[in-house]
Amino acid sequence: MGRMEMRLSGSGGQGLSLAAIILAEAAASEGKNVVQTQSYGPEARGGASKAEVIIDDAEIDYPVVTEPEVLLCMSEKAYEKYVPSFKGKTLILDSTFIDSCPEIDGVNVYSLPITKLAREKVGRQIVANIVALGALNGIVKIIDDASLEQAVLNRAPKGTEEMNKKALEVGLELVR
Amino acid sequence: MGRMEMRLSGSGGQGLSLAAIILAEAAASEGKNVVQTQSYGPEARGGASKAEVIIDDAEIDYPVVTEPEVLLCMSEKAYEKYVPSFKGKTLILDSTFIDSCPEIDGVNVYSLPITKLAREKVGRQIVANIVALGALNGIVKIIDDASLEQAVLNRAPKGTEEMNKKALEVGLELVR
Amino acid sequence: MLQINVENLRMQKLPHIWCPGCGNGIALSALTRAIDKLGYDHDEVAIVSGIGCSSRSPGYLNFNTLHTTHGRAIAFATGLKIFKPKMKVFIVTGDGDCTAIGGNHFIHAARRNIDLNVILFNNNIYGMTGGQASPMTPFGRTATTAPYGTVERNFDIMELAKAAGATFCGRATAAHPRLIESLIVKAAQNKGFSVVEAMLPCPIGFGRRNKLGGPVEMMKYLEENSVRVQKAQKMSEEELKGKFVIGEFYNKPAPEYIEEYDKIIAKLKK
Amino acid sequence: MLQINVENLRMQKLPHIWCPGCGNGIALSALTRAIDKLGYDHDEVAIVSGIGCSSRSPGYLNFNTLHTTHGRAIAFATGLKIFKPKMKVFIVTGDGDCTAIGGNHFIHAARRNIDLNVILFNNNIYGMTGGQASPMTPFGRTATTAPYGTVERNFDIMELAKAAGATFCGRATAAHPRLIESLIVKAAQNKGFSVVEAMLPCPIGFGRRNKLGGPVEMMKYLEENSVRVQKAQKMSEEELKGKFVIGEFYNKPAPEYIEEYDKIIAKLKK
Amino acid sequence: MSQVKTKLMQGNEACAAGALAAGVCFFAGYPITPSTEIAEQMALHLPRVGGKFIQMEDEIGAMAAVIGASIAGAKALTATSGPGFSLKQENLGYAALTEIPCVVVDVQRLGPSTGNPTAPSQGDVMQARWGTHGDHPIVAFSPSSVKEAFELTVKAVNVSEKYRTPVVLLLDEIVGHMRENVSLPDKVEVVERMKPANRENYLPYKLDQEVTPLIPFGEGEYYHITGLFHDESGFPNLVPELVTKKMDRLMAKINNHKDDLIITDEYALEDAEVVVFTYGASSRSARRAVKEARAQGLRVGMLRTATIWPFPEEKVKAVAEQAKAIVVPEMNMGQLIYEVERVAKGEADVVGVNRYNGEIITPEEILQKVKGLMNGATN
Amino acid sequence: MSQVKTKLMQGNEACAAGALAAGVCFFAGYPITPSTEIAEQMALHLPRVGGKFIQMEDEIGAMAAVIGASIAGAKALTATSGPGFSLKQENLGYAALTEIPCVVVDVQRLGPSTGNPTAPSQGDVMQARWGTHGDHPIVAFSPSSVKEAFELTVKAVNVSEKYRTPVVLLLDEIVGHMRENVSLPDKVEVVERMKPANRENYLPYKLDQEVTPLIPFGEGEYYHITGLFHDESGFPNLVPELVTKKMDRLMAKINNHKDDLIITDEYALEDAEVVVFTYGASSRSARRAVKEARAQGLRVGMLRTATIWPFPEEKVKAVAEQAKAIVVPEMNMGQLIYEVERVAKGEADVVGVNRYNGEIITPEEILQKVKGLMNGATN
Amino acid sequence: MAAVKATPKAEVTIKKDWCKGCGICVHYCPKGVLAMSENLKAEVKNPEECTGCGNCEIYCPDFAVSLRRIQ
Amino acid sequence: MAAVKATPKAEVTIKKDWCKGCGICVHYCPKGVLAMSENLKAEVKNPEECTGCGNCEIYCPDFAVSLRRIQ
Ligand SMILES: Cc1ncc(C[n+]2csc(CCOP(=O)(O)OP(=O)(O)O)c2C)c(N)n1
Ligand SMILES: Cc1ncc(C[n+]2csc(CCOP(=O)(O)OP(=O)(O)O)c2C)c(N)n1
Ligand code: SF4
Ligand code: SF4
Ligand code: SF4
Ligand code: SF4
Ligand code: SF4
Ligand code: SF4
Ligand SMILES: [Mg+2]
Ligand SMILES: [Mg+2]
Repeated sequence: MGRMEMRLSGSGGQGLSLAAIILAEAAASEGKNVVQTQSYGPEARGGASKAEVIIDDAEIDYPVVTEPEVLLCMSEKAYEKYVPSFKGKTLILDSTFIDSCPEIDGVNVYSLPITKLAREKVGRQIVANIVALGALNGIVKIIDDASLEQAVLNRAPKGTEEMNKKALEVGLELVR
Repeated sequence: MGRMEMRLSGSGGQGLSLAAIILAEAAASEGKNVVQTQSYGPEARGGASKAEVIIDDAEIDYPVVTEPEVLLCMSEKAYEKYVPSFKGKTLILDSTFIDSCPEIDGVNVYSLPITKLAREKVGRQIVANIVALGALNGIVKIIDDASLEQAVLNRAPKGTEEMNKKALEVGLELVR
Repeated sequence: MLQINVENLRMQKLPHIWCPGCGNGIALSALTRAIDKLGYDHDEVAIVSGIGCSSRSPGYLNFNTLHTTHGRAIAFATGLKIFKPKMKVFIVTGDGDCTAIGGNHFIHAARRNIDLNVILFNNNIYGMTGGQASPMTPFGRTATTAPYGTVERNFDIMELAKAAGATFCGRATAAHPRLIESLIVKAAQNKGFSVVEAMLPCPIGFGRRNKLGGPVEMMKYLEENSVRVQKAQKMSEEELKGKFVIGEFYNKPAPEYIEEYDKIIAKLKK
Repeated sequence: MLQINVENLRMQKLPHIWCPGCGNGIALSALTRAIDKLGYDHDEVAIVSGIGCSSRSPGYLNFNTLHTTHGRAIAFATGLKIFKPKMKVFIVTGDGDCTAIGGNHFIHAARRNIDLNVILFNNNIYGMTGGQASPMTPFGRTATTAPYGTVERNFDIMELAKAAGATFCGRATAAHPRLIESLIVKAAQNKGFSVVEAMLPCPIGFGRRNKLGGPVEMMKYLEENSVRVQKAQKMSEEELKGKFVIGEFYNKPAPEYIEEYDKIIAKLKK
Repeated sequence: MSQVKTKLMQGNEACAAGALAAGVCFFAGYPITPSTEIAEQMALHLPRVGGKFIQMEDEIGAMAAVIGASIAGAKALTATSGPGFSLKQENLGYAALTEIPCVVVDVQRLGPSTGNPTAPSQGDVMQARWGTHGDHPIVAFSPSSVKEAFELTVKAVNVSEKYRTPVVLLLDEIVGHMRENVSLPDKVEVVERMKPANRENYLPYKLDQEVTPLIPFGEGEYYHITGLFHDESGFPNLVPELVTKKMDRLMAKINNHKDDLIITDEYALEDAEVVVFTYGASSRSARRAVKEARAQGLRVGMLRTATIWPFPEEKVKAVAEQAKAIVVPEMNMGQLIYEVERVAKGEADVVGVNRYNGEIITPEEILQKVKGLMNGATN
Repeated sequence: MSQVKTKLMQGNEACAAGALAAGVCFFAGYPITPSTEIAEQMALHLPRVGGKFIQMEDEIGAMAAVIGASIAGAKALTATSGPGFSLKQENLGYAALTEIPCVVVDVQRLGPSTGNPTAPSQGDVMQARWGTHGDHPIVAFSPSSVKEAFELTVKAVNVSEKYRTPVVLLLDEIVGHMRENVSLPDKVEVVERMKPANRENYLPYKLDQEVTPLIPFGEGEYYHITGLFHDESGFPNLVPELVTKKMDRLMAKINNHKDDLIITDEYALEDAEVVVFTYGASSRSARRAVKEARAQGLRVGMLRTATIWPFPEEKVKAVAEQAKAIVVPEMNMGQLIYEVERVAKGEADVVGVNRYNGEIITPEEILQKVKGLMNGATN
Repeated sequence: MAAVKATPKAEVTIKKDWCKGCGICVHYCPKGVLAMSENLKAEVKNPEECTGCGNCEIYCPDFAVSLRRIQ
Repeated sequence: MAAVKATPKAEVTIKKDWCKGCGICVHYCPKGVLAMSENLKAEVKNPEECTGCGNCEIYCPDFAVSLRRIQ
C-alpha cells in the first residue's frame, strides 16, 4: 500500500482526534507506518477542527496531510472549510448537521446520519465518532475489521466497551 | 603635559572616590582631558579600595591606570595591596594608619599624618580625603591651587565650605 | 439590547472564542454594564489583560484594549496608568494569569495602592492550556497536572489582596451577575487598588474532569454554595466549608500611589 | 565561644564582607545558635539564599550551602526539599530578595505550606546595590531611588505570609537576638512553611541617608520602638504607629505539601 | 495479518517516556502550549515510580526547582515553549556556571512573543545558544521524529549528567504533537551521576579535571555552591586568573567531546553537488525533497544534524568543500544558516529556504530551490 | 589658565542625561550593579520635569511598565545588567512584535549568572540579538566613551520612536562607571513620535507602510494591541500569509534603513594590511594599539562600530576584501567575531583577542596579535 | 380562575448564530419563556410569559439574547 | 560599704582582626566591661566586672567576641 491520507473534520467536542488515533493505532497494529496529527488551539474551539492520519507501508517522511483521499465532515463549519478544496476520492458527510450533499466529479459522496444514529441506535450521541469510524473503514477498507474493533476496545473507557462495539457496528452497517 | 596616572587607595568609607573626582574636575576645569575610575563592589567593603585619575593634554584612549606615577595609601590593607607593585615616582602614606615608611629606589616617599591632622587641625576626621588632596597636589603640582580649591568648593555640601577649604590648606601646609 | 450597551462591544468580533457555557461571557457582560453605569468615555477606558481564555476579553470590548504577556497585565497597566492617570484602567485576568505567574505584580500593585481595577476571572483552572491546576484550584480537585487530585491549598485572594494592601475587595459568582456588576462599579469608584473576584464555570477545562456536570449544573453549584459575607460572619468555620463567601469584603481608602507621587512633583515645582 | 558553636561557622571565611555594625552578623549568629539548639547534623541542613548582602550568609555557615539567583532562593529550595525531604532547609533572604523580586515564590511556598524556613533579613533597603528602596522601606524614608522619600507603602510581611498560607510567623529585631534565635527554633519545629522576620540595621545603605546615626543608634532605635505582640494587641492603631511589633504572630499547623504528595505516592503503590 | 508490537505515541509523550527511561525522577514545570503534555505525562507517571512532580508558580520557579532538586541528587527535567524558555534563561545560566545537570525541553512554537501558540517553528535555535547573558557552555539536541524525541531525551539526560551541564532539547510543535508508531527499547543506556573515587578533600570544581563528580547535598560532603565566580571549593573568588581557568574548563568540557555530542546522519551525500543541511521537523520535508531529486537523477544529498549545539562544524566544512551549494531549510527567518555560512567560508553557496508563518516547509519548496541551484551550478 | 566649560560625568550619568535630553519622561527599573546609577539619576531628575520614575518589583515588571507607558505616549526607558536583561527578554519580544518604542540599557558585567557584578564585559552582545524567542527585529548600539553614552542614548530613543521598535543600548561596566570630561550640547536633535496625517480608519499596523504612526491610548482612537500575530487593525489573526507579511515588514523596517542606523568610524584604514574591528570599551585599547603600530610603521587600521545590530556587514566585507587579516578584540569568549567570520567569507583571516575574566583588554595584547599577523602576512 | 393570557413585558430575540446552546438562559428564566430546540439552540417558546426581568440577557455568556421592552 | 573587687564570671576575648569597631558590644555590656580603643576597636577595659551575661558575644555582628566561662 502506498501513502494514504485521511482527514476527519468537525467541531471541538466531537472526539475526532480520538477517532483518528484509533484509526492510526489499528493501522499500526497491522504493521503499517502511521502519522497522526490534529489542529490545536483556539481554532479547535468553536470553529472547525480536524484530525488527520497518514498510513503507509513505507517510512513516512513528510508528516503533513496535504491532499487527503478521504474526508469526513461532521459539522457545517468543517464542511465549509474543507470541502471546497477537496481533491480526493471519498467524502463522508454527517447528515445530522450537514444538509447539502454535493455532486463533485470523481468523488464518491456519502451523506450519512452518523450522529443521529449514534443517538438513536446506540443511545449516546458521544459515540458518533466511533460510528463514523465504522462507516469510514467500511467504505475505504484500509484496515481489517477485527484490528479496528480491537483498537476501539483498547481505547474505550472501562464499562463502555459494549457501547463502543455497538457504535462501530452501526457505522459498518450504514455502508455495508 | 603627557599622560599622568594617579591612584588613591584606602578603605571603603574614606571618601577617596570623591577625592579622585575633585582632582579630575579640577584638571578638567583647566582644559585637560581626564578619566576617573574606581573599584566597586564587595572588595570596596572591608578590603582595600581604590580610585584613580588619568590626566592628559591629549585625548585619553586607554582608560585604565596601569602604572600610576603617584600612589596615595590611606590604610594598611591598601598599603599591602598596592605598594609592592608600585613603579611610579611619588608615594604618599597616611601615617595615622601606616607605620612603615619604606625606602624604594627612585621613589619619593612621603609619610604624612593625614587623618590625624584632619581630626586635630580641622576637627573632623571625615575631611582626611581633602587634606590628602591638598598634600598630593602640593607635591605633584599638576593643578593650579585655585582650580583645586574651586573644585573642592563645588563638591562641598552647603555649610561645609570653610571646613573643606581649611582641610585643603592643612594638606598643602604639610608639604610646603 | 436592553441592559447591555452594544457600543461597548466590538460586535464584529463576536461570537467570541469561548466554549459553550463558559462563564467568561457572563463576567464580560457584567463588566460592560458596569462601565456603562460609570459613564466613562470609550477613549478614557483601557482594558488590559494577560494571557488565557479570560484574557481574550479585551478584544471584544470597544475601548483601548491591551492583551499583554502571561501574568504581566498589572505591570503593563502600572506603566500606562502612571503615565496617563486620566485613564480608567480595568485589568481582566485569569486565576492562573493573576495569581500564579502574575502573583508578584498583584501584591505589589496592591501594596502601592495604585488606582487600578483588577477583575479576576476565576474559573479555578488554566482554561486556555487545557485544564491544568491553578493556585485557585480547590484542594483535592483533579486537573491534567493533578491527576490524583491537587495536594496544594488554594489562595483566598480576598485575604491575600487585603494583606498586600488592596483598598477594595469583593467577590461574586457567575450566578450573581448583578453583584459582579455592582462590585465593579464600586471598585472603579475606589481611588486605589481594587480587586473583584468573579467565580466562573469552566465546563470544559474544570467541570468535565471533576464531573461537575454541564454549564447549568455548574451555575447551580455556584448558586447553591454561595453565602453573603454578612451572613458568613455569623457562621462557623465548619459551616463555611465548601462555601463561597460573596459580597463586598473590604473598602477602606488609603493614600494612592500616583497622588502621592504627584505631591512630590508639585513640591519640586515650587 | 560560649554560645556560638564555631563548628557551625566556616571560620576560614571570616571576617565576613559586611560593613561595620551591619545587623546581618547578629542574625547570622542567632541562626547558628538556633541550628545548634535544634541539634541537627551538619549534613542534613541546607542553607539557601538569593542575592544581596544578607544572601552572602550561607558562605559563612558550615552546612550544605547554596547561593542562588536574586529572588529565587525559595524556588530552588522547593526543588531541593521536595526531592530530599530529610533536609532541614533554611532560607536566608533579604527584604528585596524575598519581597520584591522574590515575592511570588514567597506567597506560593506559603500557600503550599511546604516545610521550609524563611529567615528574612529585613534591613528596609537594598544593601548590596547601595541603598535603593525596597518593598519594606517605610513610607516616607529616603533611598537612592527615592531621593524625595518613598511614596510606596511597605508590606507587613507577617500579614502577607499569613494570608498566603504560612503556618508559622514571627518577628524580632537585632536588638532582640535571643528572640530571633528562639523564633528560628520554633520555625524549624513547625512542619510547614515558616517565616521569621529579623529587623536589622544597615548603617551604610539605610541609616546614613536617613540620618539614623551609627550602628549603636540604630540598635537603640530598634529596641525603643519594639512592642511585644501580646502588648500590641492591647494598643490602639494610633499608639502602634511607628512601632515594630515583635514576637510570635501565628502558629497554626496545616497539611504540609510533601506529606500530602507522599500520600499520593503511597496510594499508588497499593 | 501479523500483529506488530509498536505503539502509537505523541512526540511529547515520547519525550516524557525518554525522561523516565533515563531515570528522571523530578519534574518542575509550568503549563504552556505546545509542551504541556510533557508535564501532564510526568504528573501522571512520576508518583508511580516514587518521583516528584510539581507545577510551579511560573517558569522561573520551575527552572530554579529543577536545579535545586538536581543539587539534591535528582535527575531533573523541565519543559516549556518560547515565552517560558525566555523566562528560564537567567537560571539556565546559573546551571551552566554552577555545573548542575538538568534538561530543559523547549517545544518551539511560532514567535516572537505570544505569536501563534499552536503553530510550529524552529525560531529558538539561536536563543538556545545565546539566550542567557554572558558566555556559557550549552548542548542542544533537536529530534525530527517521535522515536528520536525519545532517544534524544535519553541522550540529553545522559549528557547533562556526564558533563554536569544543562542540556536543551529543542522540539517543535510538529514533532511534539504528532503521533507515530514507534517501537521503543525495553532498556536504554543510562549514565548515572558520577561518584568521586576519593572523597577526601572533596572539591566540587576541580580545575585540573574537565568534570568533577557532583556529590548531592545531604550525602556526606557539605560545601558551597554560588553563581558568583568561584574557586575549586565552590567559594566566591573573583580573581581574574581563576575566572579564565574556570571559563576555559567550562567550554573545554563541551568542545573537547564533540565526537560524543554530535549526532548527524547523511543521505545520498557521496556525489552530491547540492546538499540540504537540515534538522528537526524540516528534515522530514528535506528527506522527501532529496528522494524526489534523486529520483529525477539530480545529484542532491542531505546532511541532517540532531545536535544543534555544539554546531557540527567539521561536517559542514567537509560538505562545503565538496558541494557547490548548501540549502538550509528552516522554519524561521534564517538562524542556523548563520553558522553554516560562517563555517562554509565562501567555499559553497549557502541558501536558505525559510518559513516563519506557522506552516511547515514543503518538500516542493526545497526541491525547487535545489533545482534552481543545480541549473545555476551546471551553467 | 583658561577655564573650559566641560563637565566631569560618569557614563551612566551621561546615559541618563541623554535620555532626558531626548525627551524620555518615563523610567521603570530595578536596581542592579553596574547600571543602578542610571535609575538613581532618573529618580532624581524625572519628577523635576514632570516625568515619572518607578522602581518596580522586578525587571520583568519594569520592562512591562515601560511598554505600558509607551503605549500611553511616553518615551520610556529602562536600565539593567545581565541577569536583569535575561529577565526582560520575554517582554522585549512583545515590544518587538507589537512595535512599541522603548529603550533598554544593558550595562554589561561579567557573566554568566551572577558572575562578577562589578567587572566589565561585552558578554551580552549576542543575547541582545537572540535573547528572546522567535525571530524579531532589534537595534543595538554600544558606546565607547562617556560622551558617546550620551549621544547614543539620544540616538537610541530617536530610533525607537522613528521605527517603533525596541532599542538596546549596550554599555559595559567600564563606560558605565568611568568619568570623563565632556561638553554636552545644549540641545539635541529629537525625533518626536509620529502623528498620522489622516486619522480616519486608523490602522496601527498598516502592511503597506514600514512604520505606522502609533497613536497613544487615550488620544482619540481606541484600538487593540496583542502579542499574538495580528492584522492591520491590531486584532489577532493567525493566517499564514498575514504572518509572513508582518514579519517581512518588521525586518524590512530595520534592514532597509541600515544607512540611518549604522554608525562606524575608521582610523588609519586606507592602506591597512591588518584591521582591528572593535566596539565598546575595547575600542579604547584598540585605538591605542593601532596608534602604537602606526608609530612603529606598521600598516594597521581600525574599524570601530557603534552599531552592533544591525551588524555593519558592508563595511566589514569591504575590510575583509582589502585586508589580509581582521583582529577582533572582545571582552568575551568571541561573540561578534562570529559575524565578522561569516561576512568575511574566508577573504581575510579573522582572529580574536579575548578577555573574559573581568579585565579590560590591554593595548599590548592587541598589538602583539597584530604584529604576529603582520609577520605572517609578510612571509 | 379562567386562564388569562399574560401580556409580555419584553420581546426576546435569540441570535441563533451566536447561541452555543449552553442552556443557561433557559435555567434562569423564571417563567419558562425559553427552551432548548432540537438542534441545541435556545428558542423562545412562551413569549407571552416574559416579565422582562432581564435574566436571559444578563446571564447569556454569548451575548446571544436581546430584550426589547414592550410599551 | 567598702569597695570589693568583683570576681569575673567569664573571660572575654576580642579578635582584633575581625572587630570592625561598631561599638555594639560596648553598648550592650551591662557592666561597662568593654570600651572602644583609640584605633576604633573594642577592648576589654574592666574584665573583673564581667557577669558572663553573654550579650557581647551574641550581639557582636562580626563574631569577634568570645567568652570563656571562669569556673
Ligand atoms: C510565559 C508563559 N507561560 C505560559 C503560558 C501558557 N499559558 C497560556 S494561558 C495560561 C493559563 C491560563 O489560565 P488562566 O489565567 O486561569 O486563564 P483561563 O484560560 O483559565 O481563563 C498559560 C499557562 C504563556 N502563554 N506564557
Ligand atoms: C535579577 C537580578 N536583579 C537585580 C540584581 C541586583 N541586586 C543584587 S542584590 C539586590 C538587592 C539586595 O537587597 P536585599 O535583598 O534587601 O538584600 P541586602 O543587600 O539588603 O541584604 C539587587 C537588586 C541581581 N543580582 N539580579
Ligand atoms: S476552556 Fe474553560 S475558560 Fe476556556 S473557553 Fe472553554 S470553558 Fe471557557
Ligand atoms: S550595605 Fe548595609 S546590609 Fe550591606 S553589608 Fe553594609 S550595612 Fe550590611
Ligand atoms: S426577560 Fe426574564 S422572563 Fe423574559 S425571557 Fe428573559 S428571563 Fe425570561
Ligand atoms: S444562554 Fe445564550 S448561549 Fe446559552 S443557550 Fe441561552 S442563548 Fe444560547
Ligand atoms: S558577658 Fe556580659 S558582662 Fe561580660 S563582657 Fe560580655 S556583655 Fe559585658
Ligand atoms: S560588637 Fe564586635 S565588631 Fe562591634 S565593636 Fe564589638 S567586637 Fe568589634
Ligand atoms: Mg483560569
Ligand atoms: Mg535588604
